[in-house]
Amino acid sequence: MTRPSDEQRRQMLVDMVSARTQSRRMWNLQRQGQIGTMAPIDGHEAAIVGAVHTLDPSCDWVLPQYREPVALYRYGPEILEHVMLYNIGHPSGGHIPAPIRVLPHQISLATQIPHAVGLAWGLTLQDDPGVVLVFFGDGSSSEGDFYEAGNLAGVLGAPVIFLCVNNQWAISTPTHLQTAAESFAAKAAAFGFPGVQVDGNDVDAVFDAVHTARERALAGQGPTLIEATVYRLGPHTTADDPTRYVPVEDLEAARQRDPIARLRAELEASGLWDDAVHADVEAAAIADIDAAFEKAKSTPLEPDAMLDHCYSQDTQRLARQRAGMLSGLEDQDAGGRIS
Amino acid sequence: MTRPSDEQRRQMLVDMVSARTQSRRMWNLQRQGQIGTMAPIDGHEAAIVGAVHTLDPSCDWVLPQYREPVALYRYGPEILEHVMLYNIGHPSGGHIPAPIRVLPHQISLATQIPHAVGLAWGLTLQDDPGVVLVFFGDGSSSEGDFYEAGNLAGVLGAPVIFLCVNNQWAISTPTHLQTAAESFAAKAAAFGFPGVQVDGNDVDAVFDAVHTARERALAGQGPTLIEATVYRLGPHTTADDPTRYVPVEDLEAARQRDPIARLRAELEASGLWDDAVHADVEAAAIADIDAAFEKAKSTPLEPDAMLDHCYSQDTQRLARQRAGMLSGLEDQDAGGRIS
Amino acid sequence: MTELNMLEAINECLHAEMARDDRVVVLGEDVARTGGVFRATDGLFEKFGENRIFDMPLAEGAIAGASVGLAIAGLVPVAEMQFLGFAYQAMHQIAGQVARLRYRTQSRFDPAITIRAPFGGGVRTPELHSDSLEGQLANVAGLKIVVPATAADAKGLLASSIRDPDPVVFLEPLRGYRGIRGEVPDGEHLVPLGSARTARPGTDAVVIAWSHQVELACRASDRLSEEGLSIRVLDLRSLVPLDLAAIAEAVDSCGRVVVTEESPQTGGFGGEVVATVVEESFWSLEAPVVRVSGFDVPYPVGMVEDSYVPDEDRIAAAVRRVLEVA
Amino acid sequence: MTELNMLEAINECLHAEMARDDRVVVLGEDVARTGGVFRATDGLFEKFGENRIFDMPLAEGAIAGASVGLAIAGLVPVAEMQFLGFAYQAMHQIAGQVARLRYRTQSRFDPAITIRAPFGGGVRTPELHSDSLEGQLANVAGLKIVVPATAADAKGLLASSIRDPDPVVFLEPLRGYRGIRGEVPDGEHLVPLGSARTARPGTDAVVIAWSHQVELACRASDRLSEEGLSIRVLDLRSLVPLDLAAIAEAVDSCGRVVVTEESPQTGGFGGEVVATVVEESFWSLEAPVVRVSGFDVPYPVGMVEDSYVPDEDRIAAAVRRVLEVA
Ligand SMILES: Cc1ncc(C[n+]2csc(CCOP(=O)(O)OP(=O)(O)O)c2C)c(N)n1
Ligand SMILES: Cc1ncc(C[n+]2csc(CCOP(=O)(O)OP(=O)(O)O)c2C)c(N)n1
Ligand SMILES: [Mg+2]
Ligand SMILES: [Mg+2]
Repeated sequence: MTRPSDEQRRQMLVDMVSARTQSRRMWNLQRQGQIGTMAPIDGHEAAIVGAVHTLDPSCDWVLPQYREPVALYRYGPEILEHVMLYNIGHPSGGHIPAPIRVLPHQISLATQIPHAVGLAWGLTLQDDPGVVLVFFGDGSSSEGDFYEAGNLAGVLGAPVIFLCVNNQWAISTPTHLQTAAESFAAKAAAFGFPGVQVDGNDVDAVFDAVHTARERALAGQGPTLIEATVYRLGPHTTADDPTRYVPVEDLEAARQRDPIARLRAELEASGLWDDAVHADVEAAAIADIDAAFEKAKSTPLEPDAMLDHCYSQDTQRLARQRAGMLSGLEDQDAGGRIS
Repeated sequence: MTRPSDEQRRQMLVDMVSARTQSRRMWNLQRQGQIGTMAPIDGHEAAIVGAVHTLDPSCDWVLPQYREPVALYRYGPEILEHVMLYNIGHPSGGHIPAPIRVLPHQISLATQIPHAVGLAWGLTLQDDPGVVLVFFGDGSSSEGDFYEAGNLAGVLGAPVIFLCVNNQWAISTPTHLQTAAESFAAKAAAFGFPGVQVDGNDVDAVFDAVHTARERALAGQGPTLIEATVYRLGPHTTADDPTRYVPVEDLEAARQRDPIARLRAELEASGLWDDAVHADVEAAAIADIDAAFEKAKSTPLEPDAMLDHCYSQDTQRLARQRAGMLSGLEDQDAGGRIS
Repeated sequence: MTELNMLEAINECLHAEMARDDRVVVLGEDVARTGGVFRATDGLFEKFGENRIFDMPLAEGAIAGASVGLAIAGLVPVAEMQFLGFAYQAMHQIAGQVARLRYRTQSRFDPAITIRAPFGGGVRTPELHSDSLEGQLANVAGLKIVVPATAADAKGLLASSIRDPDPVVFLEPLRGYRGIRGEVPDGEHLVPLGSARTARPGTDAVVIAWSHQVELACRASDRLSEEGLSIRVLDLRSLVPLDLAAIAEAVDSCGRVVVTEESPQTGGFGGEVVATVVEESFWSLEAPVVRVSGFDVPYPVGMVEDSYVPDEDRIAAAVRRVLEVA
Repeated sequence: MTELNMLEAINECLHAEMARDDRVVVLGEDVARTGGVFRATDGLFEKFGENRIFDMPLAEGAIAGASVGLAIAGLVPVAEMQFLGFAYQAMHQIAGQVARLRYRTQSRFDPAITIRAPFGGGVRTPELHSDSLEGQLANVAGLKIVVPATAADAKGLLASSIRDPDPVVFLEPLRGYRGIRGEVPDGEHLVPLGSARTARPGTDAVVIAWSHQVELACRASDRLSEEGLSIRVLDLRSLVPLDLAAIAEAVDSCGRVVVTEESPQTGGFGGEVVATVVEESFWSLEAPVVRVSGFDVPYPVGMVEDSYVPDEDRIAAAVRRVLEVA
């Protein structure tokens, strides 16, 4: 078992607390009508942060689903700016600048998994030393894309780590309606590479599992599927009402296994954390996200921005549409030579 | 182990020999330009016939890929007529008449697998006692449809038998480029039901495995994935040139395990078969397929047949297209009120 | 008559159809226990139980594919795609299988399958939730494409779709779920597929629209009527079957035509409508037909989506434009 | 110049592009060891080896999806769909991901992906092998749709497609693989995307076509010229980008227009062409535009397919029809 160092554990708790704090701040902003629908991170922190802390941001890639970006601080504070731009609905929200090896989050579930395999394969073909970590949920594992990608990765022996964050729910659908497999990790048997299940509330266990998977990948031994078992402590998104379907007992029990409380207690016991540190981390996290929000809001938006970046060069028709849009409403749909 | 009776084994050999004979006859017809592309059955006979002989045609369904139909004699001689109609390119080729519980073969690989699950589920919902047997190849198992369907079947506990005929090739692609899984049977771990591998050249082993799977399904114990391991002894189809990619040694070795030769030797040893019987079966098979071919050729074809059966009733536009077609070439595209 | 929004009308219809015919089964992601992410299927699980409505694993291909099997078994599946953009995950089953079951089996089996899906912009959803794919689906022979614009039609067209022996893709405008309300006939209410509706009478020009754009076209018409213009609005109601006669009649009477839709312009169903207008009524045209549409880029993010989706200003401007032509 | 058929032209182009740029990688079902089911990729495996060309597991979604990842890694994937009808299996990746990688990431990544696929009728293939889906794909903003009609264009447009930083769906007519031959420039040959070609000059009417229909339109034009008629044939070459100026010029000069395609009529790209003609050149039209197309049913089986695909007789008849209009 590879254990993170004390300093790594402290930094992981910082990232976990920051992520939850920022996610809650976003919840409030959404409730105030300042940003769009968002998906709270509560319960996922150790699974994400523990995984990402095994990576080398200079060469390893992260492909998130949609809960992860706020917990990728290790990859650069710019990611938070992207998160806020995205959440206010600004087109630049998709632009995580190079050289940050993180893709924008994915809405079309599981489609990022074949991307991860192609990317990992592409790295190998070019002797780039990185590995690819791809996140997806228990629900997303039912999509054909997951299986097609897992199977392809097995054939290629590509350096990719499949991290299934099993939070017990896909919106309202519980895992027993999602699959009859013994576990999500067990699905790796279909691909011919190892599948391991870890307690996703235990950041050390996650760290160890992903670390091992990364070593395997770097050694040319191919992919690993990891299932990190957690519990979704909040609603699916700001648009969801989990009281319709989440049993209160289950939720209460899960709260007892809160990944942040657990790591915090351990670090406090070893004198690495205390209330003051906690408060400082929270305050810094709020300051960061508020700054990112302000920056996002003041990011310029050209009137025809929505027409950019569809093609490397406007088609003739798109150029006309752009001209119409810039000329004001009246002429917008007068394309062609109609009169 | 459930062994088929002597009479069953004899009948199975009849079906196997007939299927191969008819497949070869079709090969010749294709070479003479009388029918379209066809996919020879050579090497698949025991896997198909052994499986189908466990079924009760009055309640169990068969969903073939494309090599199977000629070996489904047990479900009725009409199937051969369908095969020939299909192969001469007649629209009625798709119409296997009720109450035969066989669907037309499938071209879009693996798409029949979710159909099988839906059908099996539908039977259960209506207290219909049948099970569904669905065939697909090693190649088709890489499609998302296979996995999505397997996973769904596991959740539903639907009475379906997934029969993967692993003939070592998907056109030119060998199984080691198709998956790194230990076997195709091993993929069942992803779905939470049993996966078993059988020697698909051993008709008794196939019979036993499918029989057991059927008993499980009938007892409400859900699906089974069976991998029947065979070798494709012929080209992929009449359009293929396997000398470009099939190693001759492998093919020679596989010919030694020919499923028909094997069963024939056993039955001959027990006095249930001899050269005369064999010749009779072959002659009858030829007579049957030639009759089916003649019948197919003389099946009427209305000039506007291609427009039938798209909708239960023609749309306005389709009705016009039909009128145009029936009125002769000149007016065919003059839909609307153009002049 | 009861005043309902579209969501309530759809929900009421699903209740009634499941009660009327016990072959009707509902399947989709999150449709049962929580009643759908928009509550379109609310109450069905409680009323009809777990043998009639199913929370499916998260796989659109399997939802559509299993529906084919259920139809072969003689059931009448009503499948939900949680958002139309995720029908792409199922296109091989919808376009390749659902649409062709009748054709392939030469009518041995009725593909009596209805696929419901919300779509359309204006409510700040993430990527692929708002995309208008009806033009792509309309090119798939074998499918019927139904696009209600009012609460009453949502009820009456959905009932007809479920009862239709052919596969129907039934598209529900996200913005109409709560934003469109109206009087809905109580009890059985059937609107036949393939008959367009005059949403506003008028003689100077006609705006041809479907789904939520009908509402906006009506607002444009109302506004232009204040300027003394008489602008007809033709609500297609279904794209397949297309009501050729209604299109011809409207174009013949008005002579000037605007077609409006949310999809990108290139390859959208608007082009089909223009071609139909030309085929049916070329000699009645007093001006070129103008298309109003989304732009040739993917449906964009929240801050800019309102300028992507045609609104009443753009529709009114286009109408003025066709009227200006001498 | 060398006389080649389309297949040879495509194969030659792939060899040249892989030699020119070692970021170009080829992936698909059966493309490497056996050189493709039509031999379009013949010899590439022998020449460039297993780090440049890949026999993929049988999963179109993964072929398209992995291409996105390869593009992110900086490679230039040329993916093959064995037949266009099986692109439905990959539609969530092609329409939802490949087409949007640039848009979603605001050009951080170039989706320099080419997806080749054979399509089109006339060669007695099984279901879904012949289907014309170009109209559906053209509605997907972000994709370019390229449809060569000659051997020289197959080479020149494929080279441009591979080098284009945007994703291109490159459609190869099955009937043209061996049936279309012609002089092909040796060495580097680039035809820009978005410029139509006059396949036959003419002034009495214009037939607008793409892919294999261009060949048939030319035959119809040749035949009609024997009757003293001068029928232009405009080969679009790419549907996206669409050469609006060339369409306008042709319609303005000829005044009478036929559009021909293989897809079912409803929702096919022909409707888009008609709408474009109306937008660009309404006042030049001397007769309604006539569409020639497949019928509104799935591509049918072998015995009847010849009457499904428009042939020179039907095209000629449609031309006569538009000429008859006073
Ligand atoms: C292809 C696709 N289908 C459906 C949806 C709608 N949807 C959004 S989130 C979600 C549930 C995802 O569950 P899971 O993968 O377990 O992730 P979690 O939200 O639990 O983290 C669904 C069905 C979607 N975004 N994409
Ligand atoms: C979805 C889809 N993709 C590709 C093809 C083209 N194709 C036809 S058969 C075949 C190989 C099938 O291999 P397998 O499933 O092992 O069956 P086998 O032919 O070996 O019996 C391929 C790629 C197809 N028909 N459908
Ligand atoms: Mg989940
Ligand atoms: Mg095989």
